[in-house]
Amino acid sequence: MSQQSQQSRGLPNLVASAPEWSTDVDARVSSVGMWIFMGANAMLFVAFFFAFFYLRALNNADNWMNIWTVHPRRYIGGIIVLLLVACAGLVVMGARSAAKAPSTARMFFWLALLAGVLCCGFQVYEFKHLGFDPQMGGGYASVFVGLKSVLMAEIVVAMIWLGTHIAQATPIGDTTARPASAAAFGNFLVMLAGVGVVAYLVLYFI
Amino acid sequence: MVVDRTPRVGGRLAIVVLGLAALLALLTGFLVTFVFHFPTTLTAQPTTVGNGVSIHLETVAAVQDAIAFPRPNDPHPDWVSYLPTTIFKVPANSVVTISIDQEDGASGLRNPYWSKAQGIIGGSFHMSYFDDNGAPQAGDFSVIDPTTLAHSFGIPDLGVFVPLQGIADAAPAGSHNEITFSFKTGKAGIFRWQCFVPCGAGSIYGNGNAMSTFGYMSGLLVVQ
Amino acid sequence: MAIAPIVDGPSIIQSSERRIVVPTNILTGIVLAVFGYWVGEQLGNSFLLNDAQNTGVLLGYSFASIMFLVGVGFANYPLARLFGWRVTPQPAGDDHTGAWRYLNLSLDHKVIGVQYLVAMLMAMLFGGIGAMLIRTSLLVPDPPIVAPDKYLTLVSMHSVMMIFVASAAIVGPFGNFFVPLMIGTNRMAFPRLEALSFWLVPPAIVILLAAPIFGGFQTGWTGYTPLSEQADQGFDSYIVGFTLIGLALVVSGVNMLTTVIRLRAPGMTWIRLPIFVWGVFSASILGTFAAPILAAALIMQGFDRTLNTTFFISSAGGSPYLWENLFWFFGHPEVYIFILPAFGIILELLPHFARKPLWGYRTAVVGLLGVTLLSWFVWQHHLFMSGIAPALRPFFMFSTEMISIPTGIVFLVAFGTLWRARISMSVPMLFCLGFLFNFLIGGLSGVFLSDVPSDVTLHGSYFSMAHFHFTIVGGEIFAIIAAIYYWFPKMTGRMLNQTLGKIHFWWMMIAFNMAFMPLFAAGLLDMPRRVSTYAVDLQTLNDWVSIWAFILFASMLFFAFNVIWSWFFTFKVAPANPWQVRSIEWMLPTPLGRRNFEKIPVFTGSPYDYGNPGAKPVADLGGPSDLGRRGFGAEPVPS
Amino acid sequence: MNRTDRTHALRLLVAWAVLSVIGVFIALQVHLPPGDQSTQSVDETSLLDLMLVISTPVFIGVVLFILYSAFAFRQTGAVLEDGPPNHGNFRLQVAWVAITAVIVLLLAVIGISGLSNSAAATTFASSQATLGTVGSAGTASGHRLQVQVIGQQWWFTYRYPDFGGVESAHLMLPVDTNIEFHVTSTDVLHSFWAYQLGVKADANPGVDNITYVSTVNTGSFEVRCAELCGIWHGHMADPNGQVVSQADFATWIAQVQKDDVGISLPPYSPIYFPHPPVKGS
Repeated sequence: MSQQSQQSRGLPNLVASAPEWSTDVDARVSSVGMWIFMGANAMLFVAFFFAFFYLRALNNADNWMNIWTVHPRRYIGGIIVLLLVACAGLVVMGARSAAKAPSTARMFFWLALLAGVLCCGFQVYEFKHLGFDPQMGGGYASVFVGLKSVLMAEIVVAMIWLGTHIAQATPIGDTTARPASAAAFGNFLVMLAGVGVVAYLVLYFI
Repeated sequence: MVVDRTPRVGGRLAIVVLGLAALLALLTGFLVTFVFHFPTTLTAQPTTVGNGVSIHLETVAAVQDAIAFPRPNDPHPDWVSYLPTTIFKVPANSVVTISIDQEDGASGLRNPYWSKAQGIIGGSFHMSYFDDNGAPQAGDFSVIDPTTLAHSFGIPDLGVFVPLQGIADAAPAGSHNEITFSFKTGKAGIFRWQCFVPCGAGSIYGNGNAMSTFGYMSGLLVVQ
Repeated sequence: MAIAPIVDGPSIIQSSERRIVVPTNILTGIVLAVFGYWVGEQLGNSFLLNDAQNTGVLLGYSFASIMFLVGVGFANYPLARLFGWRVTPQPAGDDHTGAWRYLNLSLDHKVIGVQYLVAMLMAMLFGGIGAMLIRTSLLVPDPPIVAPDKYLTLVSMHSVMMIFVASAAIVGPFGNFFVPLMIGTNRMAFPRLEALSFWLVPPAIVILLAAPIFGGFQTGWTGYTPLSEQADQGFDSYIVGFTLIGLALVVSGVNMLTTVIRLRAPGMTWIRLPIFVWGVFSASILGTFAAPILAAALIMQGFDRTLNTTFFISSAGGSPYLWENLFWFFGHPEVYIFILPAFGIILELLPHFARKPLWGYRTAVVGLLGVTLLSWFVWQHHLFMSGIAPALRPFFMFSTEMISIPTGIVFLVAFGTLWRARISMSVPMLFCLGFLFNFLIGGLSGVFLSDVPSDVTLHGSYFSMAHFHFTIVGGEIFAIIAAIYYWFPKMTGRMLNQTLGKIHFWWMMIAFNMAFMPLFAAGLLDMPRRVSTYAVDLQTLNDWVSIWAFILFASMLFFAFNVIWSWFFTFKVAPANPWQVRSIEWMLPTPLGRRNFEKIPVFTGSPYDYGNPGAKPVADLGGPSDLGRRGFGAEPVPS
Repeated sequence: MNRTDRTHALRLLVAWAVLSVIGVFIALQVHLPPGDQSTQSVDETSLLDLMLVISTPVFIGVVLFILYSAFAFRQTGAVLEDGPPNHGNFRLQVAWVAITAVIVLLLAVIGISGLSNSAAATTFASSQATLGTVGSAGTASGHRLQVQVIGQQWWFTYRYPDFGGVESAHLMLPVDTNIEFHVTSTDVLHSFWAYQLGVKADANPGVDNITYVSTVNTGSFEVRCAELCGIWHGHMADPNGQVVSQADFATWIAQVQKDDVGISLPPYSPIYFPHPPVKGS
């Protein structure tokens, strides 16, 4: 497409040659930006963990975890968190090879997507067989449902995001050209996996 | 960014004026329909005895089930309510007699203290009701079982609290308990009254919707 | 060719050739939002939960917001990536020109600044109308002119709307517009996030205004449980609206922090940053890390209302204290999100109009960062009377009072700058001095509230209400208006009328103090906040307040008239530097081009270096363009 | 510091000193609430007085500075001039921070000592209070008169566990008595605010919020709700609270015990969980 036609569509010609849009600038902002966003995202989960310990300590109406609440089964939670960790690890490995070997990166990303989708599937299965009613289960049931749903919602969004990285992991794709963004995304998934591990320890063992 | 060019005041003026007019129209509609909506006022009817006045009310489980005072086009036909309205105008320094057709079932008090009638003339109210076998009964009461209350009528600033017993399950369909009581008004003023039974179905602790919306389970007593 | 490797010469990057077929603009956004609401409501009601209406309304609002953003065009880039199309890392230029581009998705930070400014002024108008209705109702103690439930809805909507305005009205318009100019960059770190932070605001405002359709909500801006759980579907507006604003705070914070950290031009070292940038920076820290707490708390509320979880229901294992803690753990940093950029504006404007260097620049920065740090440790002073952990009261009392130390620094810096200055008494300066006066009263009354024994009497009364109106209206709003008068010529190319501005200042200053000063007395005379009725003997005082409040509102309408008149009906482009000040944004031409700097500037001096005949200009605008190739690090420039 | 500096500073200082003396004198004439009906309200009044006295010179100083600089330091000529380029004064900054820190510390110390002397300090050692003991309300034995405040939408009622758990719609207290309020709620949050007594405590469902007051003067006081609790929040006010002599109190409580016969009140409990616990009718 020529400069002229870009102009006619209202695209200013700065797009073509502006140094501030070079990829190394992009690399610098994406890593810092992602760290800050991860901090913000961590605060979201901090609120839920705070809710867990706060309600547990208060044990209002002797109803933190009442007798009708069946403790969720650890092995399902374990499968979910293992899949999440695997997903994050695969994305990190994929992002490392994105610049040099796009096809390897693609393979890792596909495997990560598989792990992530399976993780969501098991999570849905767990929600279907909870063993307690959030309305009657007391404080624990609320925190369990709340924390796990928010985590799952983030995983779902992250899987769509991962889809874009798969689509762009072609030799001329965006992820290949800008491996920094894939690396930043990998960091994000590692954070989610970390939250998942902590949530597993807190929700299933304490 | 803004580029200097030939002034076209007319067009701009039209846009600004039209925009402001549209905004004002929207806001006015909003204000009139929502903010300044106030229930109608019911003036008490004078009675033949002394300087007394009387008010006839109905309490129903759902506005759409009203018998004595149907209120069509109510925005919440399935809400519990006092009918016909909840703003009453009564004269100062007079005896007010209120009779209530109580058609709702019992839901119980949270603070049983309100199961005793207070601040009314004679300390007791007259009630015709149906017992557990569905047989009609009548009598004067000053206190009733707190779990049998359907609603209550309380004017805290006048110290008036009257429990309204719920209709028994065995009572014939379409019947009602009738509760009658009197109290004295003092000097002029505006007093709120309310139901002390948490009866707003579907909301946490029962104090939502009808209980927290003006014109259903609470209102004003305008003494003048 | 998609992406050229950087070997030499500028990289030639080509925009995506294929485009989403459906045109994306604000009209598509509105149509899709309506459709999204319908889908969400149907879906929510089909779940047949215990309270299907809440689920329907909540999902409806959420879907409407998402679909609105999709319609405006936020899905184009991610979708193009998901389809594997070639995409550019940088934003394409705006498809729209003229006034139409202000109504559509634009990735130009200057357009976003103007969009934000107009949206915030509109929201302020809505909130102000709410305030006028409140004061109208309070003209008589009883019977209320507005029914009590409607009155409380008005109070809640006024407060939430004004919280929206207060949290975004400086960082949004002025932060977005001027931070890139002041640090010498042509781009923000994440232009799409920047645009998103604006486009989340209109749905938030509309959703909040929709609350009366579902009966409104009577909870005030604090939304304390279980009262809020009792509320009807009107409260869903609060949940979704506040979540959107919280999201906007996070998104804008990530973008702003990264921009300031990474994209400063050469020579723009940390100790050369204009103090306004420091104000925005510190507020962004708070916004980024505090807003997620609120989002989490709102998610819990939403779950309580739809899935019937029991986070905040004490009889079922939850606790209202959980909400109070989470809310104020966000809420207290939130009030510094309001005031820190306002400090930035005041300290930025004072040197320019006092024509002296900013006195004690480093101390001022320490003061701002000190407030940022301390604001995390004071939240329980809202809960002194709540019965939570009385043993912690002394700590929170002390930390609250500690905040007056960094705030005092701000005053010291202002005084040092004013000392023996040559003050040019123009309209922005008048508002700055007005700010100092009003914020002084707000700050001193804050100390009254911080001591537990005196707080017993003052807490929850009109005293605290007057206190925060002095800090937010008298403080932040005055700073915003100062900034509008100061920067309007650069933002719109038009000077605001200065004579009208001076009338506006005195009108507003007098009306504001007349309206809010007596409210301290009302609080001391045991008038609680948020009441639709009050003691009969307070009627004279309340009528006085109401009348002055109307006059105050009229002064704002007068200001709106000045803005509309000067913007659209004076056809004279403002001079490039009408105030004759040093800061870099005034070295640029008016109107600004699409691109801020043709070459990346090299900063060589302080923007506040007045009175120094040998002072270098702030920046060299003709700097070497290839510096940008190495990114925008603040490499020190050999002097 | 040069001569010009000194002239300006001297003028400001003199004006500030004079105006501050006048201002503090005026501030001392102001009668601040909540009054003298209880030890706590006396404490609060004196603390408010003290803060008013401290903040008056600060207020006058800042306003004076703003006005002085607005008049003395303004541009006069037609051409914009620059001021002297001073960038800061380290010693002045340190001194300023030190002064504000001292004031803050002073206020914090006064506040904390106020806490430990009177009202809330006893909160820490509240567990020895025994519930349900019947006896005279006295100060001598160290037993405090217990009064439970029950908030509900939209009225406060009061239970007296020391007198068989009777309940009243109005608050009546004996004079010269240490009183222990147990504030709780049966639905949403309320805040029990006895204005003239200098007491404010939130009523939370499922929480027994304890606060203390020592009555010293008879008279009536106003009870209000100070936490938004719904539509009739503003009307949740009872001006008929009374502090009466101990004999009058005994008469009154006997009458209440008689009146309450026939009401099936639940047994006294520090908290009453609202039912149903979850959404439903």
